[in-house]
Amino acid sequence: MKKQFVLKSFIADNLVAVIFLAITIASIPLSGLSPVHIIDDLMTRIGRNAFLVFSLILPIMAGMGINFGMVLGAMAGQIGLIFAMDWGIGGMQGLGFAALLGLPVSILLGWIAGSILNHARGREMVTSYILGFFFNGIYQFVVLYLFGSVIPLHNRAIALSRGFGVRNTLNLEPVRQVLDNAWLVKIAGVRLPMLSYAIIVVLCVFIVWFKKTKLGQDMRAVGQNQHVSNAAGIPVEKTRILSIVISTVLACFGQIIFLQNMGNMNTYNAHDQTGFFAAAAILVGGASLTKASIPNVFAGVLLLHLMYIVVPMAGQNLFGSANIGEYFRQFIGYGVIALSLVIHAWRSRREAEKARALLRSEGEEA
Amino acid sequence: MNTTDMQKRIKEAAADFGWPRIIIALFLAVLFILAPFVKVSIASSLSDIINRFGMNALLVLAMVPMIQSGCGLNFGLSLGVIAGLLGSTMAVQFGLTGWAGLFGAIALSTPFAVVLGWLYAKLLNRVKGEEMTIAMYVGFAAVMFMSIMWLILPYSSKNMVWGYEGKGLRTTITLDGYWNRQLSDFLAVRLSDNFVFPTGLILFVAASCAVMWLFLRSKTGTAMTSVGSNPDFARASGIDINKMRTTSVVMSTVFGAVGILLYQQSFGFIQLYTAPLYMAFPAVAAILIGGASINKASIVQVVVGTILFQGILTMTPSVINSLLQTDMSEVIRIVLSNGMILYALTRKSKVTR
Amino acid sequence: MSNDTPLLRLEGITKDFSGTVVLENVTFDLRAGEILGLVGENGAGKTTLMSILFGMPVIRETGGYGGKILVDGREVRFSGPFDALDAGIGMVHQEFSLIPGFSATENIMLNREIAKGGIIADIFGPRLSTLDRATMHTRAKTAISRLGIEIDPEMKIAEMPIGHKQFTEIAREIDREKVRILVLDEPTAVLTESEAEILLDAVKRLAATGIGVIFISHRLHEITGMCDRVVTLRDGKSVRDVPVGETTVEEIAVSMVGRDMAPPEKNQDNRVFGEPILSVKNLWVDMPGEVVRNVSFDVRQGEIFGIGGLAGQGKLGIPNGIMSLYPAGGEVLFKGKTLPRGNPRTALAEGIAFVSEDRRGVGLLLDETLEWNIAFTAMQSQNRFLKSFLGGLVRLRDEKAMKELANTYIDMLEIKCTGSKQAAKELSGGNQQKICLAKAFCLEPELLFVSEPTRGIDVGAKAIVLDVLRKYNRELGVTIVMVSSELEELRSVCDRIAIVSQGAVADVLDPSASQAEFALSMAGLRESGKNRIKEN
Amino acid sequence: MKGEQKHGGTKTLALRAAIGVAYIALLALFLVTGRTHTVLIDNKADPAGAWQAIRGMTVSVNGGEAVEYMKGDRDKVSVKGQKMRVRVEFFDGRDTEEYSLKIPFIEDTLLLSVPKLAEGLDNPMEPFNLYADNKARTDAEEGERFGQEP
Repeated sequence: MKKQFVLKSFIADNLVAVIFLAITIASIPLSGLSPVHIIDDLMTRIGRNAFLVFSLILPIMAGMGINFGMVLGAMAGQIGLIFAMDWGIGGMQGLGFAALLGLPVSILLGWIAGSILNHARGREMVTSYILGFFFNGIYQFVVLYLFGSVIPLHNRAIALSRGFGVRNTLNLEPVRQVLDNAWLVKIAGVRLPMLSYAIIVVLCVFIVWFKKTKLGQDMRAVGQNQHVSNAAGIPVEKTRILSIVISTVLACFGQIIFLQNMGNMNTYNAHDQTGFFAAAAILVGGASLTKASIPNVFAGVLLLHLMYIVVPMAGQNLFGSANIGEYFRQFIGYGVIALSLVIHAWRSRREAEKARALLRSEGEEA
Repeated sequence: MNTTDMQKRIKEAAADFGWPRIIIALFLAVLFILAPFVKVSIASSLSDIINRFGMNALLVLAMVPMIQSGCGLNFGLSLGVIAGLLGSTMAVQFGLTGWAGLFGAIALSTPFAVVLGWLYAKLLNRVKGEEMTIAMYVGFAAVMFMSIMWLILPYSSKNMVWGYEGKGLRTTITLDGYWNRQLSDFLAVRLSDNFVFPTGLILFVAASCAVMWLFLRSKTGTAMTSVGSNPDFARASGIDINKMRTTSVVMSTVFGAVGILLYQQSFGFIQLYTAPLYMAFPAVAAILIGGASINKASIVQVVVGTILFQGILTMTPSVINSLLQTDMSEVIRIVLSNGMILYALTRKSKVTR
Repeated sequence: MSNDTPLLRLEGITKDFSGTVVLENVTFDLRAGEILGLVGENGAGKTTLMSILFGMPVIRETGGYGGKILVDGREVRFSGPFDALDAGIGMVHQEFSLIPGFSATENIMLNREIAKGGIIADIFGPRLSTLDRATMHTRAKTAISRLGIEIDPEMKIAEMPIGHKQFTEIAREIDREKVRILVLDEPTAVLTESEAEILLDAVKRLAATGIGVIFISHRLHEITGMCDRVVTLRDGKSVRDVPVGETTVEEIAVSMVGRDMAPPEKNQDNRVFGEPILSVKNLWVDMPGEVVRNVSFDVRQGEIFGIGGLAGQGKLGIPNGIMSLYPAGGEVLFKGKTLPRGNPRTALAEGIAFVSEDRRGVGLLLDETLEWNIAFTAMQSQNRFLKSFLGGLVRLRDEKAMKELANTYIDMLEIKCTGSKQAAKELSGGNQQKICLAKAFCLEPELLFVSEPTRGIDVGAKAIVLDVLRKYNRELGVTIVMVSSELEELRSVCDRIAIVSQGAVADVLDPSASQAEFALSMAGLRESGKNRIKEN
Repeated sequence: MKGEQKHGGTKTLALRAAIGVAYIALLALFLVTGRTHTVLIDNKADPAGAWQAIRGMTVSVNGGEAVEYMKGDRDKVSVKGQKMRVRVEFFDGRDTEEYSLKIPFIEDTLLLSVPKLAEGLDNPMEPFNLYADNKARTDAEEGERFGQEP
């Protein structure tokens, strides 16, 4: 039967995206920003941020909901960057060095996070959120106390004056905008960082290829029904851990790309917002806790960034105070996540009831 | 009673008391032993701990109803805190001072707390499973929404509003001249030069604990506990599960509102905007340190947990800093509180199925 | 398999779960290409036997099994389900083990996907080899065609009719290269008549290709229609093993139930009963696994009314529906007035109590003390055991009264425990059941529903529980409706017994009726006068 | 990333080893080629009079843009890699000189005195300890609040 396009069910399905779009479009004229400026800003932000949001796809596919623990990957990336800056490695080599150093750290952190989440079945998301905080404490301990004392720190420029611990803000001058300027195309005033886009395309190819592999298939199976997968002999625990490991590694690379574009790194807070932002983006893009696809990521990043550019300015012009816009932006971000979680939970309950009713009606006429 | 029986008894008590709590208690004891060696006065530390206990006890107590009724850890406590902030800002706006100020604030915030709690409960009842994550983000969204409201709502009292614009509230509003330390200084006893016992505050906390203890023994309280440990059992005995969950959420939000008022009066300021964002986590950590699980919590655990948690928070900066000449207290606080929550989340739920 | 060694031989299989013997000297053969029907009441040991055959870990964990399993004449000992699969034994359970979001092909090839190797697979291990979907598609098509039915291999399971789901699962089992023995556990339970027929033809076609099939079902007409031989299991013993040609449906039914003991002595005090206290008309209840379609019966005041029948036929749904623990419809009159439905509280208030069949899940608060467990329902629905202060504004638990209540019942029902403060989880099965009974008794109900009161408790405790029920009815004149799968107990306690089959009352029999009558109505075949269940 | 492999064949082990070696090699390559040093191009006279500043010149490093230096000027250049080609064009008519120098891997910042280079004195380029003299500036920056409510 052809799926005829019912407007009402389309709206009901991606209620979140529709509300979001309405608010954003309404505030574009209010913001008083020229379209070129908006598009230009949007393009750089997509180049900078999309990679991070992709790291959420695999855990959703493996049935672990939104992996707020991707913050661990961001921390691994930052540790890689600290070492790169310690040796003052510039250009692409700097990014490569940071990524390669961040890789083993993020694999280890991903493995630890995965096994902990396996112990908290049914409440993975809140556990991954708390995991993010917990490792934030450990990250601060390592970076503020071990660097320079236990871990040799060569370059005095990034150390605190007391000799150990890394500075609050780290200047990433040697690697600043390296990816963006490597292959920059300018069309009608809009800068397009083609190399960043190329990397994102490579990531999409990886995800499409991964879904076709046996491990990808196992992950989809585990995501839908752990019991049946287990009975079929799929190593459920290991598969879930691998999905978290890959997500953490992607978050590590994503954070490096993000910070390279920003040009400097707020050593102790840069990773805080990554989990929140990526979750809001993928949910706005129409993903749910059990189904997420590449279009969801692109739509989400586009919409959320459009909002992040336009709404604060709109708030400024409308209410005359910038921080209303700022708070409004945060409110929308958190509101979107809360709303999508509620809709998802409500819909899965309704489906369960519908299935039972179906069973009953079938039982009725049999 | 032969020795094996004794060992079994001790092991059982230890397991029941929970290994992490023993480790934390020992850690606190070590800090107290070290204090004199690093010239940290025990008296002022004790006075600090008692004060902080009084400030936070009610926020931790607010966790009990929802845990008992099976709604899990109340990461949406910020809703209660918002109700409290609304009540206290209105009390200051009406210029209520002294006792009238404090109790006026409580009276003003309770209706907000009940309404917010009721809406929050409606949402949670519709969404069984992943309640904690949803509670957290609903709380965050509400705090952000209120941050906008603080700028728009028509407050006019001069010492609350931004000076130059005359509209929108300041981030912190002083309570001097209103009901600052109203409870803490009431019948305060000066035990030694730097140890003042805030009798009023502790009495209020004791009274609230008594109210909660009585409620848990009441008919509805018993019903609520049964919903937490076995919802099917409760339903079979004719209990309206959703009604019980709603009562527990409303109670938790009201206790959260009164809790923040207690916190403010001893802290001396009303903190607005993003201050309540992370209010829930220390309270959750405290009750878990007290030995509560995801669906079982008692008043004793609230008291023990708050004392241990606040004890660590007060002692680490002073003792550890002078010991290692570095401020490790921030790291210890984060690792300790979140470690406890992780420990509780990853333990099999204690209720036997 | 030309020579006479059977494809599969079970020899003297015995199994006990911590003392209670569940299987005793079960012996039968299965030849290649033969369809063997396995019948028996629930609790006769069928599921345990199949778990032993399939090497399920639970068997090893509870002390392994006695006797031998021989495949092609050689003894085999399976350490896990995958050894059984390698030995060529496939099993299809009643509840589907399928991934809803996957297509038929993906389900059939679950964890046996065909994948192309590659440089990456060599480095990072085989799990990164890409799937060869084309070959998987053809493999699935052949497996499905062997069943002789048309299913689109790319259709998602969630969108499939129930019948197709069953075929997909069977296709998965027969797709395994070495499958030679296929066990079907009540495959037609959820199918419509037409779907069942297609399934049975498909199974026959499979057997013809040389696969040995063990077919477990409660629908005796299916057994006679399709199997070559029938083995009956009763109380863990293989009591009968006979080719289908030499037996009839009635004989099979009797063999399932018949413990040909003398009918219970006619209870002398010919009891006189009052007006019907409860009358149920066209009740339907939507309880998972126990669908009640159209049940009507009356219970007279002071009577002990039994409800029997095989598992899954809906008998347990009746009390749960009346107490509105599950969505239900139809008319229920209690003492002449229609009983409003929607919340268990209304039934409790009217004076109806219910002892649930799920003792640990619904019946008890395992972590709380005995006092709590016993007094709880009375406290909540009748406001007893409460001390009220400030004119009823605050009502606190009256711990002392609860302690007294608990102790009276502990003595009355001789509950073995260390005192009323002990947690319910520490008691034995029998004593836990007594606590549930005490909880219902202290409500002083006029009508008491009791579901499976003797399930999972030792024989000694069974007799005591039944005695308590009988005494409670005789001394206080409380009407009891007892639902149980233990036919003997129903016959020894109840005044009348209704047999429920396929969600409707097949017949209401006197306890002294013959075994065959019971067996046939249980199998839903008996031409009883009143409400003949139409062959749906 | 290592899925369990049924066959622990030598082929896989060999490939795994190769991957490991490649990982280390790549790291080393990035380290060496990417290493960036800050070089201070200096045109000051020696206070002890050993050499005089050059009246005027343009200096281009590694083919980069030629920057004008007058007497007493000093400017910062960041140089990637351990080798450095310096082209100096003198205003006072001397012919252009081309020098190539090696930068020690360890040093972050170095001071190149062009006058010493031009006059062929030994070790014209020495490590420059940025932090010895102006400790004050680093303290100020570190004063910011760090660490935060989680």
